[in-house]
Amino acid sequence: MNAMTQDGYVTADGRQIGPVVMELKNITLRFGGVVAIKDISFDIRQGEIRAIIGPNGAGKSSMLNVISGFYHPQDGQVIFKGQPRPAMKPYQVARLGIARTFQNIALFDGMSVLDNIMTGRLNKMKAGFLSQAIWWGAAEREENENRAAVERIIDFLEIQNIRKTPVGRLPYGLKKRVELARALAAEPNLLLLDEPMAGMNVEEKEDMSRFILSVNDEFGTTICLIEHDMGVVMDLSDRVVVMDYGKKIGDGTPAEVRSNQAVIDAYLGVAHD
Amino acid sequence: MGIQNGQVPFAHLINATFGTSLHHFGWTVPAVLAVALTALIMVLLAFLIEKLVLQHLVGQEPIILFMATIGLAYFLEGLGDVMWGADIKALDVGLPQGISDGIEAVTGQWFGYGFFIDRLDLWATLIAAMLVAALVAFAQYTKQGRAMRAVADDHQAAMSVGISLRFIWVMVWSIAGFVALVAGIMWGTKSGVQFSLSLIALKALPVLMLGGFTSIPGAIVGGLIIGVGEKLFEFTIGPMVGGATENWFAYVLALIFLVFRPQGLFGERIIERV
Amino acid sequence: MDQFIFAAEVVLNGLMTGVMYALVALGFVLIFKRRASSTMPKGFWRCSRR
Amino acid sequence: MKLTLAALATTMMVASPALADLIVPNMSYRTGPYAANGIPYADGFADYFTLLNERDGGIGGQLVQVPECETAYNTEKGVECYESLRTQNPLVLNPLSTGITYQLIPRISQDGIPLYTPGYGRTSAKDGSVFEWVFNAPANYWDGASVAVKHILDQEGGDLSGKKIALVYHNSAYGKEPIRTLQELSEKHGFELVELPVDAPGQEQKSQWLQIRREQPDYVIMYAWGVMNQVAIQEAVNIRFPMDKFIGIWWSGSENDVRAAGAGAEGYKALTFHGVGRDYPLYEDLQTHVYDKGLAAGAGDQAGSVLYSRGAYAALVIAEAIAKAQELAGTPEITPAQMRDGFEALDITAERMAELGLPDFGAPIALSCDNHGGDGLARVQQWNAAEGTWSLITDFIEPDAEILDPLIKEDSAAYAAEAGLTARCN
Repeated sequence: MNAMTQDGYVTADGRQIGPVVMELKNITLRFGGVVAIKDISFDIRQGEIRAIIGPNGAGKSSMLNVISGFYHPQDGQVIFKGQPRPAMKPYQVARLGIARTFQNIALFDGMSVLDNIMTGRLNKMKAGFLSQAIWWGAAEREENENRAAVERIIDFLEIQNIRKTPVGRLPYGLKKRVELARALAAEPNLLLLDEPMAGMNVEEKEDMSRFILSVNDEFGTTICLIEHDMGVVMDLSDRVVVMDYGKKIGDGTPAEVRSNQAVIDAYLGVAHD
Repeated sequence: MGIQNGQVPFAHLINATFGTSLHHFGWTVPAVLAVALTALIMVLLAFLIEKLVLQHLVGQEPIILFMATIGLAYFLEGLGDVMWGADIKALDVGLPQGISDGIEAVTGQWFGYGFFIDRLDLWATLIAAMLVAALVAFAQYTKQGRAMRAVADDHQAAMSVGISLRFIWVMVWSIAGFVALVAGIMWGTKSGVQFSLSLIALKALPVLMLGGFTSIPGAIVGGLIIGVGEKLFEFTIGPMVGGATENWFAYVLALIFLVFRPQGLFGERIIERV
Repeated sequence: MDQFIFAAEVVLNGLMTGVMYALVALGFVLIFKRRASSTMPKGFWRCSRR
Repeated sequence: MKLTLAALATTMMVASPALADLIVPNMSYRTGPYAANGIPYADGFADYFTLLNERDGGIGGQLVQVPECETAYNTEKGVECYESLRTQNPLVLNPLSTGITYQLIPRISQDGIPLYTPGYGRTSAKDGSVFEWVFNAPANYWDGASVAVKHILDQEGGDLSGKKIALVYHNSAYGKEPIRTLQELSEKHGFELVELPVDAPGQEQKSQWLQIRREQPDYVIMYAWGVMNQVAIQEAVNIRFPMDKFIGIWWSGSENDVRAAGAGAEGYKALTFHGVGRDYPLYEDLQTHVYDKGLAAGAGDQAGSVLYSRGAYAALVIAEAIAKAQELAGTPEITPAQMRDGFEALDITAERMAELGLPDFGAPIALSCDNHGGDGLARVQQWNAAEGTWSLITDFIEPDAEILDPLIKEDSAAYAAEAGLTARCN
């Protein structure tokens, strides 16, 4: 990594990374007596691909849930675009432009792929209830615009052929892709991916990696992802946070992390597969 | 997950009683205005129920929510009693009642026996059709409808795309309340507005068992099957077994269905997700 | 023949009674329909409201 | 509001310490699906005793306490009520439900507490030689069926041969009561009886009314209760059944039952065993001593209604029985057993009714050891939809004892055999 400044840095492959978008300060999260996250701080910068890794039960998903508002930490601050973020409901966080996917896929099984992705744009639709009710004017134009945007995402993720299929019938790998599509439909500032490649075969993993990279590349979307698979993470991400037992044990470029002794001891040596 | 299981909506039917009774709250207002006012109150009530009761019970055992709803129903019934008294009120929102002369005359000519069709039933059918069409259109083509379907499908995912669960809950309760209001007006026109209206729930249960608890087409088809089935059974077999078979038949039919399709005709397959 | 005509009348009336039942059931369905997945992250509710 | 007042009144009465007071519980239902009927009855019942307490200082100088117990017209709850009321030493119970009555008959017989079930309950309890503790004067369900048929006979000039009468009934112990009587009567008079049961609660009766429309009976007799009444009357209007040929038992003859059908209910008939309206001197006293003092049990809007009158009438008969019991026992502080003796010696004449401020309100009641049901007289009232009032259109009609007496003997003998009782009163 080149020199890190207030305004950002330039990555190894030469992309310019911007200022801090999301900063997590001394986050502590407890469930009853169990400490899931212990005093963790790190930041996410504009345009970068940031990974959180760690063994099972390290608190990665909890961290993502804190960022997306599903959990509220007992201590610490979430600072978004320079402003401390008050405790928010997940839907309020989503409306700030933070979209996410889930480790075990949360799609609307009863709806078609197209409808699923359309839900990602619900917050982009402003037309009032009445004009929608009579399907008229602004509402219709809006519907068409949003539909066009969704079609672009469908093309982008190469899922044209399953547009009308009910999501419940899709294979696992495609479901993951539809979930990504729905998150993208919201045109997020920050995209949170919870183990986007879990349970995929090599080919599917490659596809997904390609999509993540091109999302970042084409839309400039900031991405924070959790991954179990070390190899994938090291190739994809610009910076990596390593967690173990709810604590942060490493933070830096993949190269830095790879050579960090604590990380090797706690994670690489033990859980690498 | 919490709220919905417990919502066996006793309160919902009381809404119906509650709603239609408003018509008689001291003031006299035109029927249309009364209905509109009642719908408004229903939204308010939905909001209050969510805010004051359900919100505090989030994540509780279903049985607790169930008890809460029963308590709520009693409370509303008591409130209704205090505000409007328990006497039976005639409800006249301008729906016609009684035999349809046209149908009687026409069928009389065709078959030599004039059919009896209640005009109220004809109107009810028309209004119900419009209501269902409106509901379907709402669910399919509006932003709120989409959000509603999304919530029904997966809460977590719904929240992640920026849908406020509370808004949807209030909306669903309001819509359910409105449907209950329409049903209440129909039944109320038939028997007068009274607390016995809540007994119709006894009839809704087999319909729901038959059609599936979560399916709108199921409710409609289930209702029709039970309606036709019980009448035909009473007409054909009834005289042989002493009659009054309707409730018995409805439940037996529903139970038979349950054996073969536990989720009901249109219900979603029951999968316990762990 | 008479029986058949009476039965037809009974069926018609049954259909319309069914509509009245369906109306009542419909309200219930709307409420029940929201019973969806319960795959909340563990401890979600406890933590999400303070 | 009403509820609070009633509850308040109850607690006030219960709180007064005089243990020797006469306890006459009011087993009422002011809540639930049948509240619309339970409230006026309970109000009338309570108001009458309040009047006696306020105007006369009770009965024989003893105040009457009327603790109220809510049964919600639910049999289990009624039995629970009984269990809790029993400890308060009640003189007599009036559960206002045939279902509860059937549950209580063995219990009160065991505990020796009189049961008064005017116009409902077990018909054969009229036979005092078997049912020592149960009284059902002035009229019972079989009397009702017989009186209805007699009225029809009058209408038809005394000949019913070839006529068709339909019985629309609540498919319960209550609704089935008149069937046997009507069958006997149909044999005697040569009319055809069509039995049409309606499943409880009776919100849906299309099958039954379609059948009535097909079969075109000359008359319809109805034994219904609660919402079944309103729906039946509405359906009768819908199929344009002539309302003056539609006769309900007294439980199908309150204002509640006809109002919902509006103008269409004009001419509907129902039986009754008491007068209706506020046109009786008694109401002047009620006005001065109860309503004006703010002591009315309910909101005061029920006075004069059919069920209010019936509640008050039940209270009146009980009060007269208490007075008689006091007279016989020679003390105002009577026991339940003495109360039974009071009932059995009850003799309310037409003059006595006039004295009580209710001239021509009810038929004379004279009971004895083996007659616990009186003469069973009832009259017919007809609804005037425009004025919203009932008017009495016949005098008191006597039931057909020739048919009824053997039926009652038969039924009570069966009960006696089953319960291992030997007849008393000999």
